[in-house]
Amino acid sequence: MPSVNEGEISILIGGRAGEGISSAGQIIAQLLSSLGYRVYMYLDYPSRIKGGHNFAIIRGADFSVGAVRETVDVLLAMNKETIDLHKKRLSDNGAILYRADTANVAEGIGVDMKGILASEHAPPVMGNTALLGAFVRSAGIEWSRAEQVFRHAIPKEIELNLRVAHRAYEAGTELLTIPPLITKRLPVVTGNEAIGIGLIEGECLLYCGYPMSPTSNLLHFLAVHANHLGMQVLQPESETAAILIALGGAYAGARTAVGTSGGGFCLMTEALGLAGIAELPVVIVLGQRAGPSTGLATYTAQADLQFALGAGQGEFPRLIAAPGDADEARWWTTTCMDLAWKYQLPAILLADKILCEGMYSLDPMEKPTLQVVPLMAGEVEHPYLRYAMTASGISSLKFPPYKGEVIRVNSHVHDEDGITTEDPQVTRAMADKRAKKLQGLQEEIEKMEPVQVLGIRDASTAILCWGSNKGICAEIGRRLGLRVVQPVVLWPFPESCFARAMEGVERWIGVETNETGQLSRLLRQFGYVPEGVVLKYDGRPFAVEELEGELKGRVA
Amino acid sequence: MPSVNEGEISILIGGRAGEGISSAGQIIAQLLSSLGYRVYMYLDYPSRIKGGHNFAIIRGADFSVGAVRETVDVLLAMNKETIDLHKKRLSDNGAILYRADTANVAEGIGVDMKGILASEHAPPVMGNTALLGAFVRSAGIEWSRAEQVFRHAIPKEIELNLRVAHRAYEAGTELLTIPPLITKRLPVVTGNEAIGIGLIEGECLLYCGYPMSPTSNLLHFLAVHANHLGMQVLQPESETAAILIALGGAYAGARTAVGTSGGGFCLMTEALGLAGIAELPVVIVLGQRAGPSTGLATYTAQADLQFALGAGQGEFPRLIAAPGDADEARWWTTTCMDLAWKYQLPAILLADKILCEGMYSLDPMEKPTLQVVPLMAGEVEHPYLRYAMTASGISSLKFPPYKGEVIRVNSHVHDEDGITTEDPQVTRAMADKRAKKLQGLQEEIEKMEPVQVLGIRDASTAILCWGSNKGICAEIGRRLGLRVVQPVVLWPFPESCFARAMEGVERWIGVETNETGQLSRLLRQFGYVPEGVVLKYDGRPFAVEELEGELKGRVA
Amino acid sequence: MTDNNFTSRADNTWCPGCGNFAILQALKEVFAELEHKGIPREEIVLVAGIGQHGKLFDLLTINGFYSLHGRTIPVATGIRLANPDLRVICVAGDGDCYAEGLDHLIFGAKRNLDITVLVHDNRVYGLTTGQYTPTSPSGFRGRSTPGGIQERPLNPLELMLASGASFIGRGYSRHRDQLKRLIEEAILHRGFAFLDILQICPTYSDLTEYYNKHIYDWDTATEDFQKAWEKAREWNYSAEGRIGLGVMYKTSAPVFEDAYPGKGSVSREVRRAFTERLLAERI
Amino acid sequence: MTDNNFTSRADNTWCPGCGNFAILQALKEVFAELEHKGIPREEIVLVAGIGQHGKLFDLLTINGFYSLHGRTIPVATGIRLANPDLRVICVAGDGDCYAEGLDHLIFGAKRNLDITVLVHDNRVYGLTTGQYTPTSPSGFRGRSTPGGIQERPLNPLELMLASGASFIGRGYSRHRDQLKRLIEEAILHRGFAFLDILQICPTYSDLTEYYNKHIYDWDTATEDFQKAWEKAREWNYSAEGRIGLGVMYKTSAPVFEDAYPGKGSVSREVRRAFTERLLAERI
Ligand SMILES: Cc1ncc(C[n+]2csc(CCOP(=O)(O)OP(=O)(O)O)c2C)c(N)n1
Ligand SMILES: Cc1ncc(C[n+]2csc(CCOP(=O)(O)OP(=O)(O)O)c2C)c(N)n1
Ligand code: SF4
Ligand code: SF4
Ligand SMILES: [Mg+2]
Ligand SMILES: [Mg+2]
Repeated sequence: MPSVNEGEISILIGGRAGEGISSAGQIIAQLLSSLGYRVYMYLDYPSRIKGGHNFAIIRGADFSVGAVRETVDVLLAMNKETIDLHKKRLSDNGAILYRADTANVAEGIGVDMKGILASEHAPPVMGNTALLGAFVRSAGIEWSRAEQVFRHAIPKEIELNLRVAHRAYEAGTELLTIPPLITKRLPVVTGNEAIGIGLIEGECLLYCGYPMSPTSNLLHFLAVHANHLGMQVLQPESETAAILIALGGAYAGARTAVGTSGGGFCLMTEALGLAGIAELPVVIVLGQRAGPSTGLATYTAQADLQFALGAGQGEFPRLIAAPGDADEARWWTTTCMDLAWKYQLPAILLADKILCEGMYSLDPMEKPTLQVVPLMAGEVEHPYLRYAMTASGISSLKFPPYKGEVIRVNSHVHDEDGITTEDPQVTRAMADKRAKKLQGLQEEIEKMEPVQVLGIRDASTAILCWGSNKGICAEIGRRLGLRVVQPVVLWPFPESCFARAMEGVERWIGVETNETGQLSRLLRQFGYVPEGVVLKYDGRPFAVEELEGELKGRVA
Repeated sequence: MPSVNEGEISILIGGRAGEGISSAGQIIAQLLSSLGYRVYMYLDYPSRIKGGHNFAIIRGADFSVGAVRETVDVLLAMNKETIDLHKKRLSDNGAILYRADTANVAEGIGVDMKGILASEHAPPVMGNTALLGAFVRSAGIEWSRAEQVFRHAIPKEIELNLRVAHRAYEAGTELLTIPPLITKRLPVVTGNEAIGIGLIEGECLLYCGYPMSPTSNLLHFLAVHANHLGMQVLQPESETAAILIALGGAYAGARTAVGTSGGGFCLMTEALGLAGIAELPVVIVLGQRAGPSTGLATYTAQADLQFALGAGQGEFPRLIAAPGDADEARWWTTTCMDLAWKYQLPAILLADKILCEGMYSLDPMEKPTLQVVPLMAGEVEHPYLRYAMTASGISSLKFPPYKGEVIRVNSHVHDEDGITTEDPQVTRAMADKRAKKLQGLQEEIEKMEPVQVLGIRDASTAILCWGSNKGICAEIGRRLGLRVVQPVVLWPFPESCFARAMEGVERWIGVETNETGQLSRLLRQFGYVPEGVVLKYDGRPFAVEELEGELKGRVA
Repeated sequence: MTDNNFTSRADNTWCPGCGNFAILQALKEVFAELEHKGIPREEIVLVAGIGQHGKLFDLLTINGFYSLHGRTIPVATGIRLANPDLRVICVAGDGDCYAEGLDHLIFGAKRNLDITVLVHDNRVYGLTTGQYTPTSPSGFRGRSTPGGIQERPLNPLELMLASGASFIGRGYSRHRDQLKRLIEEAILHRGFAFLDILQICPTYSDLTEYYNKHIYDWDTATEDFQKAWEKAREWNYSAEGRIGLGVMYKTSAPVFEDAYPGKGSVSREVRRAFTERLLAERI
Repeated sequence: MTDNNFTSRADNTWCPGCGNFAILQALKEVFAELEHKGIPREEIVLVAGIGQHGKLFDLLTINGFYSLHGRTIPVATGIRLANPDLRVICVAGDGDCYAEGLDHLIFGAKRNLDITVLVHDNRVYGLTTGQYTPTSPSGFRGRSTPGGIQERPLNPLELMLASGASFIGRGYSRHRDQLKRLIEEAILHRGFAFLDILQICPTYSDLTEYYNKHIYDWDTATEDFQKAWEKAREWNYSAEGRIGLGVMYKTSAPVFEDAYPGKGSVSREVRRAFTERLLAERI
């Protein structure tokens, strides 16, 4: 009988697209969370709406978790295929719960889903609820606790769902124990939701998104809540339109954001430069997925960093932050918005499918949110100069209508008043002005913990990672005695903080979900050369055992 | 009386837009060329069609020249403004020829343009011809030589033009001597024309361009000659369309190219990745101009290198070559086409306004053109697999209709047959296949002199430059005793050739027409760190004196 | 390519009941018939957009270019210019080609490019799980518009008529025989042939009942622009109205590609000679 | 902004005789008149595309957003959403907004966004020195088409009608008084107001004589779609035909922005409370 192994447990649930694997996974995550576990969920699905094979792995642990293991303790199978595909992952005394009418597996326990649904006159889509009920019982979770989670998590027909779940619960048997932990219970959110919350808290008033994995769900999340929030959520004709709508909004004083993936980001690059030279703030949520081109639409990669660094013709300041989990996603989204507005420039929040569609425990208290930068109101200036030269490079920001004044923003090289010029001196001066903003931004960022040190903080061998590889590297780093350095802000590159984080590091290895080691390439520009890189580029995230094995061999 | 100073002469001609400054400049360049000089012309004009101030500086020298001096020996003024603006550039005993009815300048010689035109009943647009006639006389050039040049260079109403020029010639006085050189006389072309010739010689069958400075003239050049060449030249609705038309053409077997500048390139980035994963060849002529965004439409910069390196989501092989003058532009354009087809990938020819719209002496013999890679015909393969795995990563390339076979190209991750897959193993294998092509390409390129060493080739202090700064750096390098290293191919970076070029270099300085030293940033990735950088980012190219002064201070 | 029914080994990943099955089947039958009529399968190229519709690319054993979202028409343009012997069929989505790629569609029609465009108009973004598209009816509640849209849909037939398409029709995924005939006629038409196919999407936008109630058949194709326009406006893709099926408009007009020289028509020697002459004039 | 004629200190860089001078002057007069009518100049925003037309941005003393080539309409959309008190006027070019940005134009009309779009339709790319545009007449010889184009032009009025614009008209740069009236009416119209302005470009496309021969005035604006359509088709932008000037169509329809909450309508406290509640449900 399996029990929680070294303070952690992994559960895999699988079935066909359309059978509610994702929502069942979320409920399992919330169940573990209600027991005090920190949770993480990985969702794997092909690019289809119904059929095929979907699965989710939910891992609960007594530490902050952000990755899955190859091995799972419980296998919940909506069909036989799930068992066939994943049985090999089962830990030695793992448990299988499966839909009884699809398979007959010696080592598992069949759930009479068909019978249960029939007796409650419930539709087939509630099959996952039945499986969940059986799981609750098998995991030794009290019904009352489960009921509370179900009530929160199931949006429709809750009573019927509860009856179905309870029937399966009653019919089930206890197979394992998941001892409750005495820690604060944390809410569970997807990365997209964390970003959405960050946008809401960052006072985003206008969000524009053309659907694209893995950020479509950010659009959906905001759309559902838009009305309560006085937020405008818009799906325009293209990504090109999306970002220009956002920039129009920013000109008129609305905090704006857009969300997309690489293909859509391509179409935004021209406007990125416009934001740069016109000094218009905008937050771009760039959810990376496996490319190139259409690539693997529903799988992951960290392969757009070099693109984000150089996107758009010419040179202009930009902010790029790559949060590693939901906490960071929330905080840095708000911070990106604030900094974009303070420094009047585009900010790119670089996420990926793993972060966007994964679920995490969110610790709202980890870091206080920034003081939201007020829109610069202040006294009347006359004549108002949109691009007035200042020591910081930051000009005062006003919006039309501004009595007695004209406010001009311009994609051409322009003078302080925003009027087009071709003068070489002004050209240089304005470039210097923008560069000064970047310098100020960098200084401000250096005070914000833009580089995380995790694992064994004083080890002389380090692994370097970014974005969604944070969790897995931290976990393995602790186990293998490695320092883990994770730059969250990638541009302007926080050189001082990074140098501090690397003090005493004698050798380091890069860990990235791409083919060419894009972070390492960036670090080389600053004089840091890796001993090696561990790269994965098949669309899937590293599993703990896999990366641990790789790293063990290298750092021995 | 000025004479050619150390084997070189500089002539500035200025006037309003619409007065034919560019064509007059070209004729002067051809005149100097007919005397055996190597020539270079810089054209400076604002973003307007008529009025304003345009000027061209033509420099002839007994060495291969690619930059202008601040000082000029002859000032040809179509109006008073030209004198006012440029008089300060005149060398000590320089000559001014000007249109008599617009100014009265003590130190210059007025040309009675009005009278000459009136007596020939010639239209005002022939004013530049009159000025040229006077110049021919003042420079001591034989009339017959001039007549021949005029006949080649003037497309319309040649006899009337000749009468006008001759009248001015007769009325003029000799002011200086430009001794003929006993060297091969070379044709004079713009960089755009050199690229165009490279495309023609590269068997480009379909060229697509949406107008944009500085590559519009490439579109015009090809459009004029398309019919004789059996070439298809097309102006589509947008740059997005342009590159996709090109890729469609490539799929069906036509060598294709597109031309644009940064803003249009932004709109092509999504299709760049498509070319990458679908393994479709295309040549993209990217003429850089001063940004960011609309920037300074008719001025120059080298600020899109980092963009070109990273453009497009995901990772895929690409070729980036940045020729430094017309010879290189012609040769590398053809070579980009050949290599794009051999390795089935996108090639970016990275030019800039200086190269595209500047005029150069072209030495057709400098390097033999490549053997054009034949479209792989070969024997029938069955079943034909568009993405067959091979040792080189290169699959055999066939086009529909292919009897009995199906040819599929795909923007998704796909198997050997081009069918979409989400399989992790195939994903990795296909990425490795593409990476292998890049490796093969790099090896081939290392044999092609992808890195030029100029100046004093064994000096231990070097300047590093790329693209259109080649000429000026070579010239100054020779004078200051510096080695000049110019990587022409920037990706895949020719590491071995570069290392060889840098052997014995103890310190180096980067010279770039941008704000952040983009080449230096690339070189840092390969372990090369500059002692400093000399950057110019006001839209104008370096003048010889300016850069020489800067460098003298640094390398002393 | 020995199979006779153009069926590839790829998995079909559409939902049960999806209207795309009918379009797939119709295409297979049309290809077989064309082959019968002497148009070899090798001369057909399918250009697919990104969306559920694009999956035809994988499912059919036919030459294909799986392009980007919204970008079938420019690819088709390039193919036609490079080799005018090829027959190009674009399979596009309503999001794909009425939103992201609308300008290309209009320019394809303006140029009267000789291609066939089949729009799988399920009036929803299928593959990205159910957002509204330019042809979604007013009030449509999609995942990005849970409150229902207030916009009015575009009428693609009217737009195509205004843009210069020389063949315009409407099909319905539940009328497969008619659909097959329409597709074949569109492919055989010389010029820009456009079909808006009302494609049932049971998962996100099941309009079967609504369509069944309102459809009727247009009798013969008209060359009369005015009449065609009246037909196009019978239904505005939103409110009630008679939904005509069939060929709405058909005319003959000059084809874009004909103005261009064919493939590789000038020899390498001529090109060499040309550049040499050009350079000689520049000395 | 103390001047009374909205004239900035920027140099005017158009060619002598350019029709843009008339549009500039008309706009100045309209702004003055609007101010008279109580619409403060601070509430007007000009969004300019890239091309000769865009230079209005520099020349006028009025709020402005100098956007990218082809991208006036989305910028205008964002401005209207952020602050529906602002009146937004897009000045666009025919290359700008019938080629590069055509889809935005159509979606602006579809949504019936409450903005004004003035297209400086000189039927040529002016700033890039004379290439053909979507409205260039058949046979036009531009720098990219020295042999003359065979394509037929788009008819922007017909397209706008098919797309849902609620105000459609045509002006002429040589009829300045009428132009002024048209622009003012367009600005005062609630909904998507579109004006195709036949703008003389003496340098690359001087059609003065041709226009002078064919123009006539439409009498009153019609709400009748059928009549409007007939007017739109009187002239196809290429062959001979009567070229009507004036308002072609005018109707009233729901405005896109009205479906959205106004600026900053929900307080920060409500937003905070919202996220707290949301998170509480996720424990
Ligand atoms: C540039 C870009 N933006 C967004 C996407 C994501 N995407 C894939 S399919 C799709 C919508 C498909 O809708 P539709 O064209 O109607 O096709 P359907 O699935 O309904 O057949 C979108 C938005 C993409 N692939 N590329
Ligand atoms: C993306 C992009 N492509 C091309 C250009 C270059 N460009 C500047 S103006 C212009 C054409 C302008 O033509 P039109 O819109 O008709 O304006 P006009 O000058 O005639 O007023 C072009 C193509 C650009 N600025 N951006
Ligand atoms: S979502 Fe709709 S269009 Fe897509 S496969 Fe399912 S039924 Fe077909
Ligand atoms: S080129 Fe034409 S549109 Fe441009 S300024 Fe000159 S006349 Fe006006
Ligand atoms: Mg659809
Ligand atoms: Mg124009």
